[in-house]
Amino acid sequence: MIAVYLILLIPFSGSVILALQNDPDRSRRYNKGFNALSLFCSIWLAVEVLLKGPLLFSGKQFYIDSFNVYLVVLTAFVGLTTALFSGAYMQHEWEAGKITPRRLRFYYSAYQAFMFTMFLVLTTNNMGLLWVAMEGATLATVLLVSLYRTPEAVEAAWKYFILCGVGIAQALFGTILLYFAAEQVEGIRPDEALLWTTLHENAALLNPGVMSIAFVFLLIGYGTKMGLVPLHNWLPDAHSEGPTPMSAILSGLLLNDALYAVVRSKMLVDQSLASHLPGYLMMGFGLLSFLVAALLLHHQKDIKRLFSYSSIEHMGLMTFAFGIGTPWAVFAGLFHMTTHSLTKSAIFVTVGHASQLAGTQRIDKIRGLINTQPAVGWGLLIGTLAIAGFPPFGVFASEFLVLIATMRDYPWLTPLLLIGIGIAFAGLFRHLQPMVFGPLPEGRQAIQANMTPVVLHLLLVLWLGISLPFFLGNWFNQATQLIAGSLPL
Amino acid sequence: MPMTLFFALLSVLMALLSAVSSWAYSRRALVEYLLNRIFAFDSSRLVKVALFLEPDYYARAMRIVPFCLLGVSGALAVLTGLLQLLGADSAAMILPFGLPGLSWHVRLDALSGFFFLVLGMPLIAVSLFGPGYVREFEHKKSLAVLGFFTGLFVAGMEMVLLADDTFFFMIAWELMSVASYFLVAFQHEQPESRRASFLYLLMAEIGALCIILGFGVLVTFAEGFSFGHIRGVALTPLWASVAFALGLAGFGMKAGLMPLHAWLPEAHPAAPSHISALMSGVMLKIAVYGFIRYSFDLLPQVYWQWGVIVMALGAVSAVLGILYALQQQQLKRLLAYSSVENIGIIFLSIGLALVFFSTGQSQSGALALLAALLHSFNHAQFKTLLFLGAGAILHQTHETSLEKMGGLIRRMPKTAALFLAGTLSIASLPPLNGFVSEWLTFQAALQANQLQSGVLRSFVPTAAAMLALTGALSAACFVKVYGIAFLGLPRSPHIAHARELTDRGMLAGLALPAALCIVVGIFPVPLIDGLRRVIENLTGAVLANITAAGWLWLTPAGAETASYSPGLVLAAFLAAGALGYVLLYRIRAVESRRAEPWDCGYGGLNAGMQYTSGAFSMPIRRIFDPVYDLRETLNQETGDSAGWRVTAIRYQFQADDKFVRFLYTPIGRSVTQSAYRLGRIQTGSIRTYLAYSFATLLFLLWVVS
Amino acid sequence: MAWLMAIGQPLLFILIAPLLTGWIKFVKCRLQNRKAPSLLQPYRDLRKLWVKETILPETASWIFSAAPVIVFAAILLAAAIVPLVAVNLPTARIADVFVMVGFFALARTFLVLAGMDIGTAFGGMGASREMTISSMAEPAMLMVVFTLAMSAQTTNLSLAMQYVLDSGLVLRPSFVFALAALMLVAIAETGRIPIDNPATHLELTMIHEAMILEYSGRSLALMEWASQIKLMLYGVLIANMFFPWHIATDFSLEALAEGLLAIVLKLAALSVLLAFSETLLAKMRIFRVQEFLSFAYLLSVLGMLSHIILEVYYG
Amino acid sequence: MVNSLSVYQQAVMLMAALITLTSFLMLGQSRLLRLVGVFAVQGLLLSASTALVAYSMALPHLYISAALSLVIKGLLIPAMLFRLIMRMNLHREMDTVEHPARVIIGGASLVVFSYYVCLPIVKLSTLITLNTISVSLAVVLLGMLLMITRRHAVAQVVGFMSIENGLFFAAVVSTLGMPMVVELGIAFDVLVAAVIFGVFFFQIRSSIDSLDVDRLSQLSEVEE
Repeated sequence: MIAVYLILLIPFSGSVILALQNDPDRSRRYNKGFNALSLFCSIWLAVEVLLKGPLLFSGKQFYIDSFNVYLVVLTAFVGLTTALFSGAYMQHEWEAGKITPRRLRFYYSAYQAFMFTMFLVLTTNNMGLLWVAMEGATLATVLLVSLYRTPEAVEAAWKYFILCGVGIAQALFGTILLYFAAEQVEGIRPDEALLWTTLHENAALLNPGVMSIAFVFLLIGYGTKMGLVPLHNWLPDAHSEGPTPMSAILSGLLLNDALYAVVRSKMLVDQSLASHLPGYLMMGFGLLSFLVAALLLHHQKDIKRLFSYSSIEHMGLMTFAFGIGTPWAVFAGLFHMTTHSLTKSAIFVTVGHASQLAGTQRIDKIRGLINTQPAVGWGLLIGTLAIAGFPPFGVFASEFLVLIATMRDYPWLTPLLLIGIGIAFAGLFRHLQPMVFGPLPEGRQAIQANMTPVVLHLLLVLWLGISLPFFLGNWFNQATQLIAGSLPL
Repeated sequence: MPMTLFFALLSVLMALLSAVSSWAYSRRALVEYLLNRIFAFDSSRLVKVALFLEPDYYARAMRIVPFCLLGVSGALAVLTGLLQLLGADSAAMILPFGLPGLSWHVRLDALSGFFFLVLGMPLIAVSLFGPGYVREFEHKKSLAVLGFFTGLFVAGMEMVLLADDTFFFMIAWELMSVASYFLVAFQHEQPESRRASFLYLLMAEIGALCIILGFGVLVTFAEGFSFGHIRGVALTPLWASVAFALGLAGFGMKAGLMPLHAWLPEAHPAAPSHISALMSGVMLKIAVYGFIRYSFDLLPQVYWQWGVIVMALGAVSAVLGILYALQQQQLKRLLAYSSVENIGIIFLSIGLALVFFSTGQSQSGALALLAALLHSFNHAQFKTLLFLGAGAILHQTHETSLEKMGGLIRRMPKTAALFLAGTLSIASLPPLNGFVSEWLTFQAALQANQLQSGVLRSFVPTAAAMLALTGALSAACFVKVYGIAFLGLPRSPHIAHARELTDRGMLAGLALPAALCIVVGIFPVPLIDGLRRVIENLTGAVLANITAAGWLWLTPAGAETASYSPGLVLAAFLAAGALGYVLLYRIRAVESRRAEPWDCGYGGLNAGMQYTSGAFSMPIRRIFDPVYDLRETLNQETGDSAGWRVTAIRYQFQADDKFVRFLYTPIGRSVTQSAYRLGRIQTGSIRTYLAYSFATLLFLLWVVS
Repeated sequence: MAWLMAIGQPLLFILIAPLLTGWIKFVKCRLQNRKAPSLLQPYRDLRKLWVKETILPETASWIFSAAPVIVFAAILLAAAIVPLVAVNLPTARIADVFVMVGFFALARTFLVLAGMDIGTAFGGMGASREMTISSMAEPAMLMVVFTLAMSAQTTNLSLAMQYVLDSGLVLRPSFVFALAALMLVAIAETGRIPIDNPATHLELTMIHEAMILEYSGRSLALMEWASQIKLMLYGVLIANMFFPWHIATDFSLEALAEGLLAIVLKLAALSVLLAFSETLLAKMRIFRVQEFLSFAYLLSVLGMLSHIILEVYYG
Repeated sequence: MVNSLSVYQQAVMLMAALITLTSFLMLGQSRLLRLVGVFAVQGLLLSASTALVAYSMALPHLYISAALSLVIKGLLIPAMLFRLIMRMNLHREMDTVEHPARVIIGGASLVVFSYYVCLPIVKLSTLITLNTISVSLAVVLLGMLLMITRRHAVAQVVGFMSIENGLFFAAVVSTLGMPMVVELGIAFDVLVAAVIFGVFFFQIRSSIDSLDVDRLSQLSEVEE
């Protein structure tokens, strides 16, 4: 449990230190260093959980179980690799004169602050703190979105801030209702009334009416952060206008954590409500987001917007899976969270390089990547294949399970899934192919790119797809049992 | 682990190795480093290593090595297949991959064994043909990419054959699709190959989803993912039909069954020829395997309605496929359409088998199924041969259009001779292998008398009539191909200067399938004997008397009903031929002399006077006009103002298939349009967005309370 | 004895075929009030061609020289499995009726290839038309065969004829259709009026002659001979499949003699019929042919359906 | 019945009513300066009611939150907004609402709706002040309505903050205060948010030299 403190302490102090650090390349190295440290600690924590099982400590304020432990590791890992990438990327931006040293300093500081909030979201046991951290994540990233100060960037940041702010406010209302519902139950001390563990133990006693309303607010609140249609409108703008590493961590981490929050709340509400209402709500939102995003993929002009819509689509699929709530589906959802965040952040890394290569984010200006710089081209192509759910990459396994699970419990929904996946696939590839394939466009020369994160992520996803390591499998299984109530496989 | 399974896994491994080794093609530095580390201790080896690493030598070696490994893989596959056909019993094991509780099951039984055989033979041919053929890419494109994905592609197909649970099956299946996608996109500088690869991957994806959902139904009822669980599953007729429809859509999409064939004539020509050979010769058969496995092994029972549907689809694909093939001017495109036709024939037989099995006529059903399997084997052989032949022409002349060819038989005699074998067998002429399978199909159709329902009894022969039409048309089609490409006078200068293949390997690659076409055509009995075992193992139906009359005789339904002895036919044919030869050239022969062709005394014969490919197929174009989406242009240049004296006439035509225009294009358009409409809701004004979330909130609150 | 017959019958085909052609010409001339050539004229033509030297076009490949042999052999094999004077022919077991159709296809293929080999306009034209016509005639033929095979429960020609013989005179609607279809197919396949005109050259409507235009000397003779055998073969098919009466069922001399006489008479009658039709009808435009053949195809399919609908009973 | 309540509780009810009233006032208010003023009043009312609850229910820790809200919501944020308006000399800017009548009616129906939604909650509770929860929900919804109807950035910020007020009110009055750590966190977030808003005004101003958010609609999916 020292590990947890360290995990929270490192990025916090990191953000303070980096805020004071002037020299860009030193702060770049520090940034990597802090992330490396927190990755180390998170692995330490993982081992601890693996040996001891769930941890609950420091006045029950922190709770680590099989549901969030691997998310902690994942967050730390993606944070590190993205930090590696952002080193090269930010260097390039700086030399290109797009940002001043002051903003660079701010960038690194905010990066660590964001990591801190992410870890807090995952580790805390207090629904209120979870909300605070989630809001904090917005505050940490919102000024990153407007880092370039272009009108579009400012606009995107404004929308991000307002929409997420309002959304998250709903979540707070939901939290208050949770607290209220808990207060109604005898034997819950007020200072423990917001602890997830407490709520979960007494979930059956919580008043269903309150809980259902609370869930609505929580779903809308965290759903806004997750980019569920029709609350998603900030997401493509924020992704496309901010610096690419930020898009990578937004897609890779923030969305995951928002989903994590939603699922945690669902676990509470499921217990108290007899009905399957939360499930239906999530299924509805998920399917809607999935289909709308899939269609919107088709007329994208901006490469980062393209992939942010694909993020929405995948979040929709996961929400749908958790909404179904049967063991297979939940397992698939958990698995998908992992593989999606790995793959998508890898894709954003390559996208960043690609757009630097072409000097623009406009899809119709990016051509013949494979001939221009094979590493980037292949990275983008294979990454997209992976995200489109082709084996042997991991995303396939989860989509497979989702399809099977849907066919099992809601067969009449399968045509929608079928169409959706088909449309999404076509939407991605009709834009992707001209970018990676085709003859070498004149006047392009290779740039100095750091493809290590991409290779690492894709290899990991490949590994997960070919054979899931036993401990991860166990955690997924336990988490599934926790969420769905029975073992999947 | 049993021997056969060991061989099978080994051949998968070999394919993967070949992928890796060709990756090394572009990683010379790395290899050098490794080898130097390995052989650091003694300098004598180091010298050899240095020799090996000398760039030109390294390039040549690395061009050949992957294909050698592929060849080994093919040989092992053939070995596996033969052992299985000779009655080795099926073997299964579990590989330590996959998800917890969802690990990869592999199983090798007679059916998959047979398809290993189907896969192995063309693979060997390709691995012989390949090294010579890829030389032309050497400086233009990366052989590493080509070889890498070829290896993966082959491995994927072999894994599909081995897979024994839904999860692993889908992984292998998709691996096959993706790898071949990269191969189709290999020459991605040409826009058409980009378009082709996109369409291909899209349809492959959708087909795969259909299969997954089909499996989903089975898994749901079986409560387990492995085929072992599924085999015993009990389904209501409704769900069974849903599962079957999904499977038919999925596997049919991959097999190129109409109307799901649109990707096929685009993708096959776009790929390099040896890949087209693999895709057309083998991959389509993997789809057939999947369909047979799915409907005869996994689904608990079959219904005659399914059979009728499959038969109808097969018949349509067969007839339309060959009709479209007839109008193609690009050789490889023509071959692709003819693959659609052959798949149609195969599915027709499968449908026949479904009808028979569902009505309890297991004997006849087994016969029809046997015909389907045999035709799969045959098609694998001659389509490989033809695609490789097209590759040879392409390699020597860089020409794909039939309109430009002609007279190649005098410039590439060996290729021409081998290609002729392919032509005759795909035109299903006796005594070659194509005829045997067609003959068996007819024999199976003749059993329609045993069917109780009159509807079916009249439906089956109608399908047979379609089959007959197909056979005749395909004969016309391939006579055209051979006559236009190899006979007559060269229609363009670069064809006139064509040279015969010099690379022995390429010739061998052509010769192997040609030899198989002839041998199987003349002595089909051993193979059919093996197939009998396959079908017995699959469906439990025992075909007692098909090979009862000995190794020389085919008696599908008893000697009384029908009998065919290709061997004796060949003997008699040779005798008669000898007689003719003696009459012609021996008895007081008058020596012949060469002279200018008579041509009814017109004289001045030149290439322009010949019938072109388009002209040859013109009557059929007119007769079957409705099935084509025909665009013709005829412009005349007249010498004088009055326009009486026509100096030049240019006629161009394009006969596309109607499905693309009336099915695929509308779908694509509708998707784009709806995306456009949907875009309107995202106005960009933040107040609208706030209104969205506000409305959502109110709505949900109203819902819950 | 049986095998002797098996060898003998093809030889008989080879010998009689030209005579049949002569006889048709003879009847035709008489019908058209012309003075007929002698019945032996075809033999004379063959002998004339036999002694002439063969001229190979410069552009000819080995296909061109091999074609006559292959065509002749294929037609001969087809002849070898069709009972002429006696049923229970052993060779009919080696290759059944489908194989016979296959042989026709084989012969046609090489004929067409030879036609295209030289690269003349006529060759290509004949080839294209031949394939077009056959691609519609062959299915019809197969359907006729189907009908027969279905009612006889066998595809073995001699057994099928045996069956028709044993079942005596049964009025089968299917056979009526089949017979009509087969006659039309025969006319198309053997290149007679109204599809093709064996007597013409240099007409743009010709088909068969156009393909063998470049042949001369013995090769031409062989080709002609083969086509004559084919003509007779179709005649025998029609005769023995639908009216097999008096064909020899054992190999006693009188039976054989009876069989021979019977077939000769039948063929004679058929050729009179053919001559009549050729005198009365005019040659069709090439694009009318499809209607003719699709009618034949229709008839054959109708025949089969009527067999299934009207003749098969399950009690 | 109101008269069955203690005077303090009646006072709390009154406060609740007043807060709702301020929300309505904001909804109708078109001058930015007055808008901020009304917002400040709301903040003050909020802290007052908190203090009242703290006193009536004898919950000392609520005094802290009262103080918090007084400082942040009542003084700090309004002052900040005020200074901004002055520095950007927006004090003359009008942000007229189109169809004010409809907006007001809509707001009223929102109050009814929120009461209807909260009914099940109100029923089950013993806590009398509880039906204030419907008031706080109404304040939240009115805040959103304000943001939707206004096109001026400052007005939107005010709306946002009044949503926060509503939440705070709910937290304090109807649940008698959340755990301290949470409240501190919330307060901190609100503060930072306010600062960031300040930053944004300048960024927006410099990028489109106006604070009209309708001009911020470059990024959209509508095909030109």
